[in-house]
Amino acid sequence: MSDINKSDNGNFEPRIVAFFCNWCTYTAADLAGTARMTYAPNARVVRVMCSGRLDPQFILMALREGADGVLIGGCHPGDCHYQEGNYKTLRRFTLLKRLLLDMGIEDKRVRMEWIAASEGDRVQRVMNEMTEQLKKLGPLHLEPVSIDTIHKKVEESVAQAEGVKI
Amino acid sequence: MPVWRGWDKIKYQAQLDPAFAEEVTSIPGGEKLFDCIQCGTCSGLCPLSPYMDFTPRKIIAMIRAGFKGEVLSSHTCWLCASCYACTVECPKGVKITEIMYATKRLAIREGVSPKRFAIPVLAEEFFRDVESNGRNSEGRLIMKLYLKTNPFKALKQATLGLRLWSQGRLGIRSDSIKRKSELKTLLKSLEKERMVRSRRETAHAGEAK
Amino acid sequence: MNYLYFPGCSLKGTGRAYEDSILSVFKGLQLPLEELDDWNCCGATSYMAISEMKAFALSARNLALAEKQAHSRENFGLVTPCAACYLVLVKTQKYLQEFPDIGDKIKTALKSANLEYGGKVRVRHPLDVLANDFGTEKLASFVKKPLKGLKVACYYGCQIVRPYAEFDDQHNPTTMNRIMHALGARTIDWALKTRCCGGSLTGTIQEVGMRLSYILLREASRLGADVVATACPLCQFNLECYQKQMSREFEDAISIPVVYFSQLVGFAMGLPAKELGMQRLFVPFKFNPAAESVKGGIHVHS
Amino acid sequence: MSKPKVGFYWCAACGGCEEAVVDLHEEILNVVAAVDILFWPVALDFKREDVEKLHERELAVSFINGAIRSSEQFEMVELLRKKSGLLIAFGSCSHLGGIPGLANLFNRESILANSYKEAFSVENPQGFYPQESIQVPEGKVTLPALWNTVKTLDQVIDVDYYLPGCPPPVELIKEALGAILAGKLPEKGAVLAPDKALCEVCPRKESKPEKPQLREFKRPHEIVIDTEKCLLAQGLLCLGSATRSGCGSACVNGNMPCTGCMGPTSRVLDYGAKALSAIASLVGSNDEKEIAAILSKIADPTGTFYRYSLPASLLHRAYKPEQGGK
Amino acid sequence: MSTPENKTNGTPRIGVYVCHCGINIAAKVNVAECVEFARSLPYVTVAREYKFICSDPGQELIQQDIRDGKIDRVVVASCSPLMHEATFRKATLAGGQNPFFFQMANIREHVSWVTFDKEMATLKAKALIAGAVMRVARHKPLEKTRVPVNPDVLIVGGGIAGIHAALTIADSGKKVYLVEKEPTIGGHMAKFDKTFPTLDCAACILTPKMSAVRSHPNIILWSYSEVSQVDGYVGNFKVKVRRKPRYVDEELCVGCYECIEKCIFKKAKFEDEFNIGLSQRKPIYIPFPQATPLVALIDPETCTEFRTGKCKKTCVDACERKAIDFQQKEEIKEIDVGAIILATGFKIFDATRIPRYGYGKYPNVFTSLEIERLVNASGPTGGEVRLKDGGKPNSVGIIHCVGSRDINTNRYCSRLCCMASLKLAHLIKERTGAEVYNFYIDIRAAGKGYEEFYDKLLKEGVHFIRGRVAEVSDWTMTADEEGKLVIRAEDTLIGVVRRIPVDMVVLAVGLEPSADADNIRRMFNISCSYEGWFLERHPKLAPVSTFTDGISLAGACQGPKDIPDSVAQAGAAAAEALALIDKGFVELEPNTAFVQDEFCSGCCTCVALCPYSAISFSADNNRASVNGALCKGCGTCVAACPSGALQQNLFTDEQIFEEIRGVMNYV
Repeated sequence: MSDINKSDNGNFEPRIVAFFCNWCTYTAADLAGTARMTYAPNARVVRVMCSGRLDPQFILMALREGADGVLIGGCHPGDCHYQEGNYKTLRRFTLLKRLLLDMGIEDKRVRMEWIAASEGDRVQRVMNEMTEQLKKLGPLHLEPVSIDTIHKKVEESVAQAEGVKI
Repeated sequence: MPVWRGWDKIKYQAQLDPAFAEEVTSIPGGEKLFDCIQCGTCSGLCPLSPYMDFTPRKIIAMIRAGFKGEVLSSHTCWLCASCYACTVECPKGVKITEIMYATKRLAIREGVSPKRFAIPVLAEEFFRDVESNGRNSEGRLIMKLYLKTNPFKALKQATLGLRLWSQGRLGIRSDSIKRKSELKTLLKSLEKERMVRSRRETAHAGEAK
Repeated sequence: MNYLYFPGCSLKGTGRAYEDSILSVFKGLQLPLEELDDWNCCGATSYMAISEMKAFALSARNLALAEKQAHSRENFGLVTPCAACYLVLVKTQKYLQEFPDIGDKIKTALKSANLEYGGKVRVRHPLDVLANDFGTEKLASFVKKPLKGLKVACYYGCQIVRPYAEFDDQHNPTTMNRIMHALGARTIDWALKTRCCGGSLTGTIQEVGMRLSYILLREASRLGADVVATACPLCQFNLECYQKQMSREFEDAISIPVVYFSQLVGFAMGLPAKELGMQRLFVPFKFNPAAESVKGGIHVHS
Repeated sequence: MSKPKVGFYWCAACGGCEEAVVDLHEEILNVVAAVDILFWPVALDFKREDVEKLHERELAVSFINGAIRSSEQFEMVELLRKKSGLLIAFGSCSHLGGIPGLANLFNRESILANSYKEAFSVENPQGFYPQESIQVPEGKVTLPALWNTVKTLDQVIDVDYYLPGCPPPVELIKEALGAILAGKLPEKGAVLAPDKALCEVCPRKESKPEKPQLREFKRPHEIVIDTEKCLLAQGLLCLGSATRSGCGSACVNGNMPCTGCMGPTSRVLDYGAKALSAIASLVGSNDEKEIAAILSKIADPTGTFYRYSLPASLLHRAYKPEQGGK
Repeated sequence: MSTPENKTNGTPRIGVYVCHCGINIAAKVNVAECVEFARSLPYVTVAREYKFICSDPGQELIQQDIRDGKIDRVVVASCSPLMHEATFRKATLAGGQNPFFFQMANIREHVSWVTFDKEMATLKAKALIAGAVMRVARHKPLEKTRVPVNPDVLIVGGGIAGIHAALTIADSGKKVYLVEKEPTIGGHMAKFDKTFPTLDCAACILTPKMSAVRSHPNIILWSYSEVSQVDGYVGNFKVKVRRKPRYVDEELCVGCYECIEKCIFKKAKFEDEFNIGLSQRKPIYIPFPQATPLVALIDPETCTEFRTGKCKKTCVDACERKAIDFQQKEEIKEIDVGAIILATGFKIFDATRIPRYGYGKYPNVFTSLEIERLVNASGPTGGEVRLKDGGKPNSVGIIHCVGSRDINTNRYCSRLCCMASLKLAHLIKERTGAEVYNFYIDIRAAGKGYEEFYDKLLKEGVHFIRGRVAEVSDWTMTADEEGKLVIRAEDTLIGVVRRIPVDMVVLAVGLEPSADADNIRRMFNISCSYEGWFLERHPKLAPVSTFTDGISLAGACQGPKDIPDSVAQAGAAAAEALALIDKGFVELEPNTAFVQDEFCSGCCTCVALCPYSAISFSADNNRASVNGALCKGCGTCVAACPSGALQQNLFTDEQIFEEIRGVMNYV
């Protein structure tokens, strides 16, 4: 991982994984490009045909792989290219949001936005806004799961525990 | 003026202040200055534009072009009665009334508001009255105003004043609030802030030049 | 609904009759008004011209005091009859929300004076309260002396409808008309009901300010109005008190009573003239229902 | 030829897995006949030093149940890994973290504080805390360190196979033992259970609606549960559709919804996320507020969907700043 | 289809091609650095940069690498896949590899065009490239399926655009269904008198086309009808059309007016919609003399028989052909078509939304469309421009940009009002000799012959005042203003406020999306712009296509357009439909969902989620299965499948996981 992205000093550049639906939000992002609207370069877009394809596992995977935030972009309610995919995303997202809060992932780290194909400016605004918010929140350092990488950490924690004497 | 003095009227770019527009756009409400398409809706609606030396539309154009001196010494902003007719109808969302307020404040800050022109005087008197008492008393205010600008007018207005007073509509006694110190602390705390900010602004403006 | 009352400086001075009539009418309608304790100047027009931030601070102090005084009362409004005060209070609320920078600064300033504002105050104009909370139907039931035949020019002025007010249409406000209809009066349909009266210019550049007022009176009278009803102390002052001077300036002099809308409400409710500050008027308002006005007028609707 | 040697070990777990071995009943005699149980602290008095004395890979197979939560457990499983040919995670806790894994919603400090100070039943006026080492006249005494988080077995050592379940069903244990003895094991890393979800074998599958729509969620104590009908269709949060089969449908047969102890199928990385996705997708509304209202009836989504698998989940634990996260 | 077999064996060998796109990408993204980076990624065996990869030599580069056996999968980092994915898939195929062993990284629209900082742009480009590489390594060979195209075309909307498209397609021998919601075709153009800038008569050029539609053997004209349901997909749409009852049999009626003459209402007294309320009609009526079809209809709202059931029904007796049928019912027609053209037009801006212009308050304030009817020789006044009281105006003010270029109403320029205003100014001056004042912000006369028309008006003595009108009112300041409408505006060129008294005010109202545009777009599943105009696939390169294959746009439903532009676009839409039909088949994207039987537990979670009923459950084998022809590839079911048994081609869990890992792990 590059240090440009993950430093804890003031230059912290958050990394965002953005899942955009092909028909509305991805197109809107293309439109923002055609209109040369510059915005924060922190999101990497993963295209899916419909936001309905979004398995909550993808969101967790993105966080696990080092994303500081996840952005989900879909068509406005009622405008889904596949009729109702975005509603299903909404259903999952509603429940997932509660789970994420339980797990200590702040509200603003995982965001869902309805952005229509014509709303290039909204892509720009949301990207900038989210980057700003994540800069304020700071990096999301998920602890590595496997023992190989955390062996040292375990030792530290033991040492630390020894320090906690009453 | 002799015809051949026409060259005087040329405005040289060097005489303009390119930072002026930015100064105005940075105030809350001034953001949309550059959206103006010079349609004139503001001036057409403004009940006071006929009396202004430059119409509001023209002022916007002048701010954008950097006619700082002309704008700040113009009477236009002091004639604005803040009726907001321009602001609500502007097709581009320019908050003209707020820009007028901003030019008033800049003119006072730069000390270029028209001399012996009653309105800035009224504003300053009003400001002082409120600063010290928390309220203003219209009677005292008007009296002071006339004394400062046109004492003769004060005499002319005496009949009106007397009549108001006789009908219980003019208090000369100064009215004030109870917890003046609370108000003073409140306003003082903003002054510190303002001084820091204006220093920063001056420094910034220096850089720009 | 509970109401606090923010008079502002003018209602204690030139606008005394406004205060008289508002208090009497609200009392008569069993809507108790409780004056905001230790209120200060709202920071209106002139003040705004010197320091916007301080103007916001002044307003914010009033809002903070109101919130404190209304403590534990769920649903309350700060009734603000003066148009300038109304505008500044509402503007302050909007700016505190819209510009976090300003919001933070004011918050800190309030804190330094041990004050706090949580954004819960609803600033209300008495027109709004009467037409929307109380309702014109209910108001009609309080009318004892209907203003039948009276033709009123409802003059809203600028600052209660523009640019922040939400209780009425910015382009074509109707609350005062509806109130007048509830009183049994007729209203003229005129294009100038929200055009500026000249504001404080009448005091500073009188030639200009007075002309603006004159245009309004001339049009009201051309359309056959018997009386001009206002909702702002400055409008009333400008339109009424300079009529004599106008007669010296302009050929077609006009003499027409200019009252506060609340005075007409009180009048129709049968409240004593003195309690409505009628004696404070320069151009006396007289109305005899028997002598129905038949003056011409094109755009009249009932 | 001597019989293969077998070890059993117990980490952070309730003991139910040990019971499961005993649940083999008379079959255990066959097991004993086929293997030598060399190490089984819960039943036989063996010491750590006995294990240390073994050659590398001397144990043919070790069954380890329980999650890993302390330095001692870690040392023991590391040791057993060295001494074992095959190492099998036995039961939900070692497989996915299990119920003890829910402790990952908190950190060590808050757990200790709760157990020794704050809990209603604690009487500890002097504020004694467990110490990891203490000087007594006889010398320095040490205790294992409690880790900040619960780990699954494969997060700390290499695991060859998994026997899922809370506890693993006897049938699966028998099959696994059979396969080991016969040397007919699948690819390394496999879960020794069928790879289809429980709905496949659900006795109530006939009554599952073809287009399920969930309008209301209920908890088992709130309704009289129909013994025949699909539990999900009754509004109960049955996770059978997301959970590996092989358990013999014990819960469903007992008129209780599946809670997911067998964990996900092989194609799912994060059990909770996938189960949540399936359940939430079926909410029968498109209105934002109504969706939230319906889903609000799921009292504790994290505890429900990650009941057995929080440490194995992609997020692995809660990251609340006050709990030492981030 | 000649898709080659999967020619990969073992580890993928990926070629990465980073495009400069001239300077479009190269100016912001350090291409060389990206190539270097790509080389370091797993499976990458070739990494190259090129000026324009979409060019022939660029594509050849890829094909040659495949042919040389250096690579078996392709990543192109260039523009949006919506732009060139098809191009590069073809190139991959031409090189001899399965076209779906291809993935695109969008480093132009999503990176170089939107990023300020070069270093950050390069970093983001690298991340996207890594994502594409990791993903393509997991791609599987796929095949597109071919479906035949139904050769019939549906055109919705019978204005000039719909008419022109219908005739073009019908002339080529294809069958066209033309559906119009009004009782007659002709749209707005039928209401105009003259057209700018040539001033030729609208009726003279439109009516022949209307009759051509009526008599064309290949056109089925359903007026007074609306589309009520659309299903299916490109080449195979199933459409339901609701035919509203006219209460007059269309086959029998000959448009003789006898019934109308004999209606019990001797005088016309109901608002005439066609004349925008400027005249009256009877309950049984024909909208206007050239109406097509020329068939009477009854308005049940005003007809005595419908209101009371006690009418003498004089109309029935009057009709020799017995065409009147009070029992007529609404009819639903079901049709199959291969392509659809939407030409649903616009509506004019509601001028009452700007109260200060006095529309609806002062009787002599008109909209430009009302004036179109007044100057029309067959209009309510026979072409005479009259005030409401019948008088002739001596002065007329035309206000431009009403409901356009204004954040309080519509931000966009309505594009044709300038020219329409000039035309009306000319006609009013010609008919009345009045002084005509145009109040404008800018005169937009960008069209063939338009500027010349403006010149002509200037010479004719029409006044032009540059200033947006502040208000139209009846309060007066001087004697000559008495009884007039006073227009107040700043003359911005002179810098003073002017008050100009006039007898008549014309509001050049802007265009807005038609009232039912939102329903239509939902029904046809197309997008619309912020303002509600139907969204084209690409503003420059696909201006008549939509994001839904098989549906094209014509005329002002896509944005304000004048007649020549509408007709041109209608022609383009017709060509697009014809191209599709002539090809005869469509290839469907293979991104459908599929069930892995060996893992499906028959839980049925997926079945409820499919909006197209493409998933069915069979109790026999306790499995769900996906019908590939019905599946449109949204993947909603896949995301919900609790046991991971469902997957989506091109979007498998594994592919997406890898893409996430790719974009996160390498930079």
